Amino acid sequence: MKKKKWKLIRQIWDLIRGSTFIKLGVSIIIIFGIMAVFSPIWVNRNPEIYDPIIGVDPDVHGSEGPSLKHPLGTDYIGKDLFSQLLRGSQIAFILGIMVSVLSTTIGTIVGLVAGYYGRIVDIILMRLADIILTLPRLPLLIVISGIFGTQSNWIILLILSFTFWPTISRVIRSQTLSLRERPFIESAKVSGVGNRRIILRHLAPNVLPITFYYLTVTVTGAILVEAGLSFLGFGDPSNMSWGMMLKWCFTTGYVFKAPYWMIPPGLCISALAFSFYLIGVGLEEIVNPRLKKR
Amino acid sequence: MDTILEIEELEMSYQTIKGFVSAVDNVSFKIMKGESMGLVGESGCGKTSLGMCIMKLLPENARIMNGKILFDGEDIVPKTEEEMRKIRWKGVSMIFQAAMNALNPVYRVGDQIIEAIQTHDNISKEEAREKVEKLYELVGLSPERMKNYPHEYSGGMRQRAIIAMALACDPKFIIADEPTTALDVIVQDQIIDEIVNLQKKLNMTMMYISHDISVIAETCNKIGVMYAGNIVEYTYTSTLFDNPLHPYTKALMSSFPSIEGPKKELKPVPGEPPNLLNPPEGCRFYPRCSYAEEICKKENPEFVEIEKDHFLACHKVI
Amino acid sequence: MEMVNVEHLTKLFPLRKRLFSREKHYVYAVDDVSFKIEKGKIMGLVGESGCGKTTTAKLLVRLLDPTSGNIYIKNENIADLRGKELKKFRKNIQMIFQDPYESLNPRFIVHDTVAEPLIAQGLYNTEKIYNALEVVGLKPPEEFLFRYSHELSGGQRQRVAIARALVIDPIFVVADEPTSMLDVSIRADVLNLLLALRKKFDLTVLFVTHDLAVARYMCDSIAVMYLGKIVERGNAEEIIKNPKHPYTKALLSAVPIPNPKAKRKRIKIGERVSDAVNPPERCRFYERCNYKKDICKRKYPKLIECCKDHFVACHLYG
Amino acid sequence: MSMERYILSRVIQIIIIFFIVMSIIFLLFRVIPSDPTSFLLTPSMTAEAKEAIREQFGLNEPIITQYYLYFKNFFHGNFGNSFYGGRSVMNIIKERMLNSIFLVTTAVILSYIIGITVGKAIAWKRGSKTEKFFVGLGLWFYTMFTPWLGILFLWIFAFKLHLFPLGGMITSEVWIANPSLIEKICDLIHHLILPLITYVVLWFGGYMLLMRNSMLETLREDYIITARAKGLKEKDIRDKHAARNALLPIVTAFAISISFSITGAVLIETVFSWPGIGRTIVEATLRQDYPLVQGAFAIITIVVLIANFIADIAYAYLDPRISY
Repeated sequence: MKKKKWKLIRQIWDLIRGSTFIKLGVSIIIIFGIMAVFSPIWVNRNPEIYDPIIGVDPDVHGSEGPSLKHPLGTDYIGKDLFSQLLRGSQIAFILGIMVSVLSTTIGTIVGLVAGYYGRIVDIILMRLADIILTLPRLPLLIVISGIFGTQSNWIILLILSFTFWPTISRVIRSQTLSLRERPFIESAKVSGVGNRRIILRHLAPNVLPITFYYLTVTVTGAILVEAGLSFLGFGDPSNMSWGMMLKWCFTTGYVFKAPYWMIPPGLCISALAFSFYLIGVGLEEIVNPRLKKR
Repeated sequence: MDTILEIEELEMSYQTIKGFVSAVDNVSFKIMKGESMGLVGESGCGKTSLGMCIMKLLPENARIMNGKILFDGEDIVPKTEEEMRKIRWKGVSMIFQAAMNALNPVYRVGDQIIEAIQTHDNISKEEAREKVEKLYELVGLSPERMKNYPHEYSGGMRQRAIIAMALACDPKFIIADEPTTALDVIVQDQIIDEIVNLQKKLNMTMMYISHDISVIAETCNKIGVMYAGNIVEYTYTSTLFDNPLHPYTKALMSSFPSIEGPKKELKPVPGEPPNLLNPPEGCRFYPRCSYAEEICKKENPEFVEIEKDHFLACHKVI
Repeated sequence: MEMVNVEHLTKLFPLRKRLFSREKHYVYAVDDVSFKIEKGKIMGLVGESGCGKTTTAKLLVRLLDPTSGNIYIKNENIADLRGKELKKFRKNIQMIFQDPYESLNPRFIVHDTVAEPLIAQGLYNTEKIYNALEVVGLKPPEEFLFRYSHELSGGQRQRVAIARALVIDPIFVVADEPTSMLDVSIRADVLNLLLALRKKFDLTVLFVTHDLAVARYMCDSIAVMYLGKIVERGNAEEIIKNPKHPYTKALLSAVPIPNPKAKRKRIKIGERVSDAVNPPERCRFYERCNYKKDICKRKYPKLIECCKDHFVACHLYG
Repeated sequence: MSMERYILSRVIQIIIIFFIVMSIIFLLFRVIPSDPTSFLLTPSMTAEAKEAIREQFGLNEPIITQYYLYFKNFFHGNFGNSFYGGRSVMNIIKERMLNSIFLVTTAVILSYIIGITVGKAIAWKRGSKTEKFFVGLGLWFYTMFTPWLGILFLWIFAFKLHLFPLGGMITSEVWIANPSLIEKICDLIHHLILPLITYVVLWFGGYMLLMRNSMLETLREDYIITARAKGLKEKDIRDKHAARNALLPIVTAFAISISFSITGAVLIETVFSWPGIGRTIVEATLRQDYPLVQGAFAIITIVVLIANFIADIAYAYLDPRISY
């Protein structure tokens, strides 16, 4: 059995090596990972100046360009932009991955259950998914965060996951529907295998590649939507995400005067979203044999 | 009699991640005008690849490595795609498997046949339509059906339409690739009957590809037996059934149950067909052959005419 | 001793309800079917696609719930078993599926596949797995235990599927076209294996197939199905040599014969038009029959014994 | 089932979804806020005005009556008045919606056409350098942060190069001067170009990749082999046989993309100060102008539902196989 485990790790390694998309995606993610880890080190040298929320450099008045002390310059009240950028990578990672894990898990379970049991369970779950899918996502998020009044990253996380699971569950369900008709499932039933075991041992492993695909693609969606919300002013004010950096740059009138402030957050959002999507596309090319060369 | 198709030492390979798969290897044979040749073999033996070589409709990763395909005296291997385009359907056409989704689901069946005619013959749409109507009657379909979509046809009707399409440009040579495989017994029989009758009526030259030797026995006057990319025996149907010489041909015949005659025990061929990624040295059949000798292991037997019009590739018999 | 006794088995599938329509439409997939199989015998269930033979097979292993009727296996009626009782009974009946590429979970190794029925019944035992693999000719078992199904050849996969079916010592096995996806040379091997296993374990088998020649080779008795009904049933040799029902005759006449000299007489009948949706009271074969009489339109003929152990449902007899 | 029946059944489904969504909106606004009346009443109103509103929306009545009045008011197009400026919500929405539809429709159609054309072409050239380049480019733009690209374009083309205005939909000085129709149109287009380009650049990639994938799947179909065997010209095989079939899933994707387009519209309208419905909903929410938020959200949802419906019908029309 130990041999089997090594085989799996080898397979994953071959997968990464074999696809340019995945290689590039993983490299970018590693860079941002380093940024996220480096964040507390940079801040803790002198939190009074470098803390992205409460730190202010008393020597600086208004936004200033890059210097040795502030590699990316400062914002309009003298906060260090580099610390904000580092903290932003933490938020993007945590939020993106948590939303992705939560919504993919819900989506996969709902899809499996709806597809396998069918009938009334299927109808209820899928109609619910349909309704959520029909709702325009960003306006819905805006309205909800507006009504809740106080925004926190936890609420944003929940709302994002709530709008992301239906897409996944619909795909998993249709996959389950076709798997359910496959003879190996019938074969298991004839042998007296119970429903739970069929779902866990037969269906789940066979939809896993799709789940993995959505796991990465959803991170992209979550990062972009969170950034959008923050940019519009519905982010968690107790923290500094990339979207919020861009928002402050845009609303304080520095947007055209301070490219050192405007360019990095947008670039980071786009690059991190891009990298996760690249992995998804790489996976899709491998998983979906119909996209391969004939 | 004129030769329509002559294949000389044809070799075709697919490039895969794991290496070259030689799907067709050292194949040579001739088909005369008016003849119908049956190509029989198991799945993966290269019979469909051979058919696709003749139309030069090969996937990107396939390459003709060697040999000649003389169609009407001209070698088509070096021809460009544009030159081939003119030979296709006008020179060689194909009867596909109906279940293969060979008809485009979003166009009316009649229009798909008219499209083929208009590509090659410079005639008006009306004339083409009249021609298709005649073809429909010829294959036993009501011309009114032309305006239906493929999904509105039954399996048998779809196959008839595909036959009509293959005849649309009066081709010199028709390849039928497992045309009845997906059909039910009774419909299959009717289609076979239709093909045999058309072949006689129009004096078609045809190559009929099938895995079922009994279907070939009823439709073709010559049979080529294919195994692992090689044609191992090629002769007249009656000769082959009276006097099969290659051990594989013999084995193939005795592994089919029949509804005729007394109930006989089947004698299966031991083992499984070889993996064409690394086929066995020497004769490709030797690991499963009960007559195998030392030489079979080392040398691939040549494909020679051992009596008039009877070709064979086997060390033991020669 | 009767091992299997099926009485008036019926399965209706409701058609998707139309909006604003109160009428209910049903497909009569299996309609009042009765037969018996003696212990240790093989019965063939023959018919074209869509005739209800696979539905019957699935009903017998309770993959589907019958609409009405009884299924006695060893004198126990399993038609209404539910939950735990059904699960317990499942170790007595097993099924071999058509396509070995599909009936094995691609993510399971051979060990997991074969062990699954044992685990489900709480009888896990390594020795049994080794034995089952050996019995189907996968020797030595250690060499196969840790392979995934894509690492096996077609014949090996079907052997694994058979091993899985036999590992819990069932008394009744339903084989649904177990060789139709296999190549000719391997098919004979698997057929012979099934015959040998039947002898060894004294198995009772329902053998579903569309191929009359295979049915003749394998079975002691044959039942012919058409649109949900058994139209003829009797000793295998008798059905093949002396068919009574016009449909059986047509079916037999459509089987190609691997002998170019044997000119068979085709019986021409039309292509199937009606499905078994709300079938009328008349004979299902009426539209296609060459011998139809007035009474055939009014009444479905009963299955009667026309000669010893030979039953036919046709107004021409009796 | 006939086409009419299919349409009818879809209409019924959409009406049901509509009522469910409207009820959700109702619940969101009346149940979650601590003071349910807050969403219609502002402290600055006169006592009489407050009383009139209480009467109209039944704020003193039980929740069921409020629910009934909510729908009644909705079908009369009465969403109440905006807290800011006191204009009728319906009028604001009408005006802003038109502006949004003008921008989004042009943008979606353009990116659709470009995306499909390029996707078709690169799928045909599978494995070439061109294909790889476009796939990379499409992916990069597809995952780009919308406001950022908008800001970059504004910075370069408007701020630095002075080619386009810095935002808005019209130059008010020009319009006050009572210009000719052509001048008006030119001014409008001048304002439209930058948000339009931003939109198209961001969204053609998605359609392109979809079309490419769909084409690659279609190219494996057997009827493509038939078409080649028939000796058809490459262009005919690509356009008539492959692209026609590959388009089918794209039509379905269109319905889903409507929701995404609105997301894009909200962000782009904010960056370019385009007076559309997206920007309206953002500003109204920030100001807690509840009547306007509720009305705008309801209208957006209805538009999405209608777009879904149209996509469904288009699909049924394009695919003869569909059994309704």
